[in-house]
Amino acid sequence: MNDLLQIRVLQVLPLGWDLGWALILIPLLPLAGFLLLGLFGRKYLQRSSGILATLLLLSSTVLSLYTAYGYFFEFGKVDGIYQKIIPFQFTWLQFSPGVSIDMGVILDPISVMMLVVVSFISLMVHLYSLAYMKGEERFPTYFAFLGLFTFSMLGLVMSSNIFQMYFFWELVGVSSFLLIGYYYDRPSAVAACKKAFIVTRFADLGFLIGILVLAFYAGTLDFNTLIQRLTSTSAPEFQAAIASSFLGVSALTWALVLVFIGGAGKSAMFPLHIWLPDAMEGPTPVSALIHAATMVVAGVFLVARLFPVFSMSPPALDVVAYTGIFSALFAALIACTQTDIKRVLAYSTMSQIGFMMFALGVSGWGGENGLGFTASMFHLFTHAMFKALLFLGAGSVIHFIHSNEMKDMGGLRKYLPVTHITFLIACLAISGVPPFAGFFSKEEILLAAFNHNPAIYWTALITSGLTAFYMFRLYFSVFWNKEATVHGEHHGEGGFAMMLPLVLLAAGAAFAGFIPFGNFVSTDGKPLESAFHLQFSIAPVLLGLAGIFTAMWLYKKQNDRPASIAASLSGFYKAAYHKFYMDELYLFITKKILFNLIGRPAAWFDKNVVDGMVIGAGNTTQAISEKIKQFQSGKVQQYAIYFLAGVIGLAVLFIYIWK
Amino acid sequence: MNDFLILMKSELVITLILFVLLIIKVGTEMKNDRFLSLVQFLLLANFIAGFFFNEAGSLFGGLFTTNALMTFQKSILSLGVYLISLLFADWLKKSEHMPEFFILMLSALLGMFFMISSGSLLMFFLSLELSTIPVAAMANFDLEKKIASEASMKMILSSAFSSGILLFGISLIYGATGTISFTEMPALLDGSPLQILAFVFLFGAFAFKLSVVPFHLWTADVYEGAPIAVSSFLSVISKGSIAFILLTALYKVFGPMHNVWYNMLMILSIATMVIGNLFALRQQNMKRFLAYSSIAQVGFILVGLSGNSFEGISSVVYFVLIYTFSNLAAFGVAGVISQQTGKERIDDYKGLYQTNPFISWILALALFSLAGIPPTAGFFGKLFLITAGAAKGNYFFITMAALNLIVSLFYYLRVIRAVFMDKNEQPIEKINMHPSTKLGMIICGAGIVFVGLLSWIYDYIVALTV
Amino acid sequence: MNLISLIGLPLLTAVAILLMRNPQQVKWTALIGATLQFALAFALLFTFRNERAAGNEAQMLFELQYNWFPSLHISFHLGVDGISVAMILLTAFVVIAGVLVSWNVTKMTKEFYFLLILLSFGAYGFFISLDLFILFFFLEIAVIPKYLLIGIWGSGKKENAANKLALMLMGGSALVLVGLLGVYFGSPERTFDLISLSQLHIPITVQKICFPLLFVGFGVFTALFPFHTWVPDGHSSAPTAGSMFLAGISMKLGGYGCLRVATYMMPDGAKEYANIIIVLSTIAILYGAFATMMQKDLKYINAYSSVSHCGFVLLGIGMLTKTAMTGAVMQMVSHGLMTALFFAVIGMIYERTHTRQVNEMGGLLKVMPFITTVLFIVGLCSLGLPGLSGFVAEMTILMGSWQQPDTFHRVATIAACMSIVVTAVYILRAIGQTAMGPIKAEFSNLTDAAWNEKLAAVILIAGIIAIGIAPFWLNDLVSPAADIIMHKVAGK
Amino acid sequence: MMEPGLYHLLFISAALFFIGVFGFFTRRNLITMLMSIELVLNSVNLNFIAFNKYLWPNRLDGLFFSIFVIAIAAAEAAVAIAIIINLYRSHQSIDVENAEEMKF
Repeated sequence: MNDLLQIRVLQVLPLGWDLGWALILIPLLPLAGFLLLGLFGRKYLQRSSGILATLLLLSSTVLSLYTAYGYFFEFGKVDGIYQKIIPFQFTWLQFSPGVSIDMGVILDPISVMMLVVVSFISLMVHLYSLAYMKGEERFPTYFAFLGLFTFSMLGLVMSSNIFQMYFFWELVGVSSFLLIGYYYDRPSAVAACKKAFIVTRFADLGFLIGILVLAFYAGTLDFNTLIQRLTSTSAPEFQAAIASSFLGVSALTWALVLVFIGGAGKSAMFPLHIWLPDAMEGPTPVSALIHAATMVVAGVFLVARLFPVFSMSPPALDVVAYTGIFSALFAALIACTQTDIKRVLAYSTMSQIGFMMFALGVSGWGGENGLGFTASMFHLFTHAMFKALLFLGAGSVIHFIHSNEMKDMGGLRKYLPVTHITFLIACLAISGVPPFAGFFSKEEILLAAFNHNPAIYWTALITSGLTAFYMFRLYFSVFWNKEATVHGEHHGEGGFAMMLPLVLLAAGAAFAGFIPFGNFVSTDGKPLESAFHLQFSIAPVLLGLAGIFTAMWLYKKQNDRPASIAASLSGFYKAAYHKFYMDELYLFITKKILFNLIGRPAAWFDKNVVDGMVIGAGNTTQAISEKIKQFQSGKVQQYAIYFLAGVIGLAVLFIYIWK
Repeated sequence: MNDFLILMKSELVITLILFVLLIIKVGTEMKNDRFLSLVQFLLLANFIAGFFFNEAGSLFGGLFTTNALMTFQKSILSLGVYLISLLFADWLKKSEHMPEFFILMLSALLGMFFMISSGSLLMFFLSLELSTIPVAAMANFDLEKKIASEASMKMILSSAFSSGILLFGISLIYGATGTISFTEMPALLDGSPLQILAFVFLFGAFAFKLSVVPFHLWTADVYEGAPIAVSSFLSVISKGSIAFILLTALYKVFGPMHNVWYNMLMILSIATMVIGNLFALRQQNMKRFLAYSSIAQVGFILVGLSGNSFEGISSVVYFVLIYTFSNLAAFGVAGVISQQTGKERIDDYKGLYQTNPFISWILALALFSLAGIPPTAGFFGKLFLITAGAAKGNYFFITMAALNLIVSLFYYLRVIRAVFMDKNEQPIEKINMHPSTKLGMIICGAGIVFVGLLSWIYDYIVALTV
Repeated sequence: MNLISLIGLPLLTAVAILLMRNPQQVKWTALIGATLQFALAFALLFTFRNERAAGNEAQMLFELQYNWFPSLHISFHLGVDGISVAMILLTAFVVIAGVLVSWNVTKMTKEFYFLLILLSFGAYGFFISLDLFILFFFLEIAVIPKYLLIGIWGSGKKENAANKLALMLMGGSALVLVGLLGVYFGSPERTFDLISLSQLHIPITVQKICFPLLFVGFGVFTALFPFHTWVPDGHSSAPTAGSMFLAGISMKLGGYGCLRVATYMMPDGAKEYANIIIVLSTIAILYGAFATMMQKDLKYINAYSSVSHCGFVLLGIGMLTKTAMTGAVMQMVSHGLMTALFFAVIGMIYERTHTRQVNEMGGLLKVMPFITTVLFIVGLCSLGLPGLSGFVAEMTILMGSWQQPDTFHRVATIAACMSIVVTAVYILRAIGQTAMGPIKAEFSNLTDAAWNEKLAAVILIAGIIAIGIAPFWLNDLVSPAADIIMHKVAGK
Repeated sequence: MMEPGLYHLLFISAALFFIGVFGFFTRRNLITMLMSIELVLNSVNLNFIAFNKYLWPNRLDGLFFSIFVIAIAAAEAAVAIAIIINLYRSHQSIDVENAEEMKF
């Protein structure tokens, strides 16, 4: 039925870079893996499934690197500006003239950058999982789900149409749901995956309504057109979106805030972050891939994608900024108190994403103002590296010790040398110690904040100090602290398959910072010279080091200082330890309000009132028929009386009353 | 002389059969089942003969008139009688007075024929009595049963009373108009109070025969007490004949007063449907149940009658045809069962399907048809009646009718449920029927299925009416 | 393509079934019949598409008209447009799946399959008839088989459920009847023909009376609040195939009627009452969803969620925009497939665990991976996962609803959106408690799906995914027809 | 002595009618009820005759009608008596109140 599906080629790529098929293959290869393993994995591919999936992903990684090279260095730049290129598109679902879901591919700096990140990290995780998940009964299923996730994530970053993005957005959510619930027979895992899905779903509600509003005003769902129409102050669409307001806030702001809610849900911004820590129930590599490197930054990516429109509405940007910075601090505080190593990492992820968010929030449009944008994307890039690395490292620790609890760990540096080194590198990177990757990106963010909003800047500064502290708290208490208590035989670091990703990522974490990121990614596509002001960098670095040394002082050797400190600020500590009681709050809302105050009454009403009416009607009829049976008395004379009464009644009625 | 033979053909045939039966009865010692098959043959012949040599015309100075429609109505009735002779074969074979039964039934039928084609109130009155009195005797056919005699007593007394009322009405009309002939009367009707009074009295008698609420009370008792064959005769044949003559009376004779009788019909039909349904809801005895259901059916007939258009006529005739098949099938099943097992309560029917699938399907068809469920003919019958009645755009009336459809469905489903769904330790055992009974049921079933789907039957009736 | 074949085939199958000797023959006859229906439906789809591609712009294709009761202006008038084709496809899918899943019905097999096929006969007839009388005829034909299916082969309080269902549906059709007669006598020209009626202008006074009658009448079939109460009981006590037909086909009769008869014939009435419809359907959507959260019985869960989903259908109709209307039809198809599949799965689970209480199950994923995977898929479809049909339909409806710019419609739309979250909640609860978690000892040696169950599931999933990943074909099929209706509503 | 007019006769017949009806309603003995019916019928006859004589003297419809009424009344009475006799056989009484078995 080719008359249905017309693929429109919008921009023909220059000769030699006709990437059409490559571009389609990048997401489709993982999908193929998913279908293959999902359908036949359990029966035929029990052993080989992992290799197969990894090879598929390897090829799509190669393709995306190829694409990235082509875009950044060959054809992407037209007279000094990186273009938004849409090689092709086809109408997937036509709603009304102009408004349609088009499935297409968009190439611009951020999407290409994300392509690289996603495929690369995913490849690493695949490799790692080969060893980590060995011997699992549902080994093929696991890789199938990974494939599904990678497909959706790649599709998400390449989306050329906001509804297409929503499409993959949901798919990402589901694959995350499936992977968190991978150990489906653990009640905790089941609860976690349900929680993750429902919370993000709730946020997506905002995204959806936001899309509806945007589509209504812009009259299109296509990103480019939408951005054009809503950014040129002269365009009638823009006028309409500004003019019409609800509760004194312009429709445009409403739409953007709603969309941002969606992003906040995925990116675990306060107060929608509660699913992220629980999501650690999933296999550790999954946490590395989904809940550290890629999916959780989808929210950041969404805001970045719509950034031109955001920049037209300062209120919306403020919302982004303040949510971001608050989440960053909030998470950092909690992270200092957690004892489950994965949860610490989870909260640090939340905190780092907070950095990216408020970086976007403080950014402006074009030139130097756009620093925040660049910084945010840069941090996204570096963070992907070192956070994935941290998780994988944590993975091999857990793999080794069979526990998530810090108190079971300590002094592992002898047993896990590679892990130890790479983990250290990652910690340095995230703490923003030069010359590691995190340093550069964080500096830019802080700089942008400094230029824009001092309050945010100072908070960010403190937070980065905290970051250093809790990361090294983790590092020391895992690798130093008390002597390791390793019982029985142990299988070192899980061999090559597990170490190679660590090393590669460590390299990334170490050197990614030297990439002149501004040259590639900026608000307006023009190269942005990210200058270094040494004196500016002093404060954060010092703070970071301070954090590190405090951690060392507290946790390098086993001692009772931490306990005493915790005791000294008991109330606050307790609150932070209990994640400021957010879960309890949610529990209250759902259980008490949603179920007891709405669901139960609804069910009761249906059972007793609505149904009751129907039953009642039946019973009334029966009752009446019981009542009037005297009418038929069996006495022939009464029959005759009724007869005559009827006749006379009719006669009277029609002679006198009803003429 | 010649046209006398042609025009009164149907009546003459019946008379002939009557005499044959009398002679056989008196002169010979014929075995019951030979006699039965003879009668069945004669009735079939009579039914077939009804379709030939039909001419329109009138005799005896308009006392007797006939036309194509009337002959068709008559053949519906003779079809019904034929079916009765088939369906109740078992019961008839057992009773030693079978010839009398047929003689009485046929004389009643003769009366109905005359009534249908009566051209004056005198003729109408005479034939009405002729069609009533023998039935009263028939009702008492099981001489030894107490309730039978009670039933026939109730019937004869109340019908005597009703004919008293009727005659009083006739006399008033005669006084008001000075004529008793249907042809002269319409011109003289002006809806004066006296005429309305007279009409109401007259209509009371019709309503009594048709068992319209509140003139219906004898019905249930008589149906219950009388032998099922007689009940079915009452419920189908005599009701049908009255419906037919009512068409003539209302549309032709009292046409000028139609705004009076339209409202009257509306009130009465709503009352009839409601009361009939409400009483049917809580009946346990199958015969009584069918009695009330047939009362409710009459309510629908009145809906059609109220249309006062050729659709009214054709839909009523059509419905009576369908009703003959459906109701006779239901009565036939009830008859067979009570004949063979003596069980008449609905609860006894539980699990019937397990032992007697054929009977159960016939019963189901009949009840669905009575309830007006497609694709059975009853659906079309009911729908056309309502369509005819809706012509006046009286939404209240139509909605009432439609809602009563649901209530009626409720109790018909009660029987279906008992037959098909309910468990029963000792269900009615396997019944082996007289072949002619089976034939009768098959005819009824075929009628129920095809009379509706084959639209030419309705078109034929329409062609007769206009 | 002769549309008679579409109703002739089921009829022949039914008769053939009656002639069969033993259950085995009966089953195979039914299966063959259903397969032929399936093939026929696709043949119809392709011929229809070719006709359109060939530029045949007639509103109805393959029309035929025979005289039937001409004196009452009734004619046996058949014809299909995109909407009908979509519904016919849906019916074919559900029928074949229903026949397959009820493969091991042992009690009165012959009657069972006879009634199933009779039901499909009624459904096909309803979807292709262009004459109000025969439309009504087929509508009522489809009721009694359901009554018997539930009453005889059902479970639980089946008699009461069957009674309630039959009476409420009959009540609905009684209202429809009154409405039809009102139109018949109220329209300038006495005819039951839908097309000619839609060209005539029915007086506004008549529309004001008849539209609510017709809409509510049909609405009862498609669980219009507050006339939905037959849905939970009926579905939950019906046999598996019965529930599939009930929710998959018969609830769609109502939606189709609301669209084709009520709205198309009486656009002014539709405009008059649109807001009431929207309010009721929005209530149904949310209230159904919330009521579902409280259910423990899988069948009740799906029944109430059907109330919620069918609310979307009515919402799409009430919004009176082309997009929303297209979405409504899509939702009918999608929900039909989805809910049929859901009931099929529930049936499979019930056959093995002998319970439908979610809190009595757990960890079934371990022992019956296929069935639980299907459960996952259908659940995700129900909560509107992209790539499955539910997403497409609901998004289309919401996009269409948002085109109505005033606050009232906005509020309704947002409320409808919210149901998506609630749906996620109850679906995940159900799946989590049945499929996931530690497995109970007594379930640890249950078997996975048999061939017939697998086949049925695969067929339905194929339908769901076909819509989910390539909605454009359905859209191209439906939206022109919806456009015609909307033109009528817009009065152009 | 004056000759009675139409209204006298009508009055008498009406009286007869209601007496008959009253008897039919109140009497318990079936035979008596039958007799009350006869009263009703006779009132009708009186009506016919009177109308015929005073209003439409030139046609004999009324006269004939009353004759037929008498005949029919006889027939009806015959059958009724037979039925009553049979009832007496089964119930050992002809009191209407003893024959109220079927009701509701």
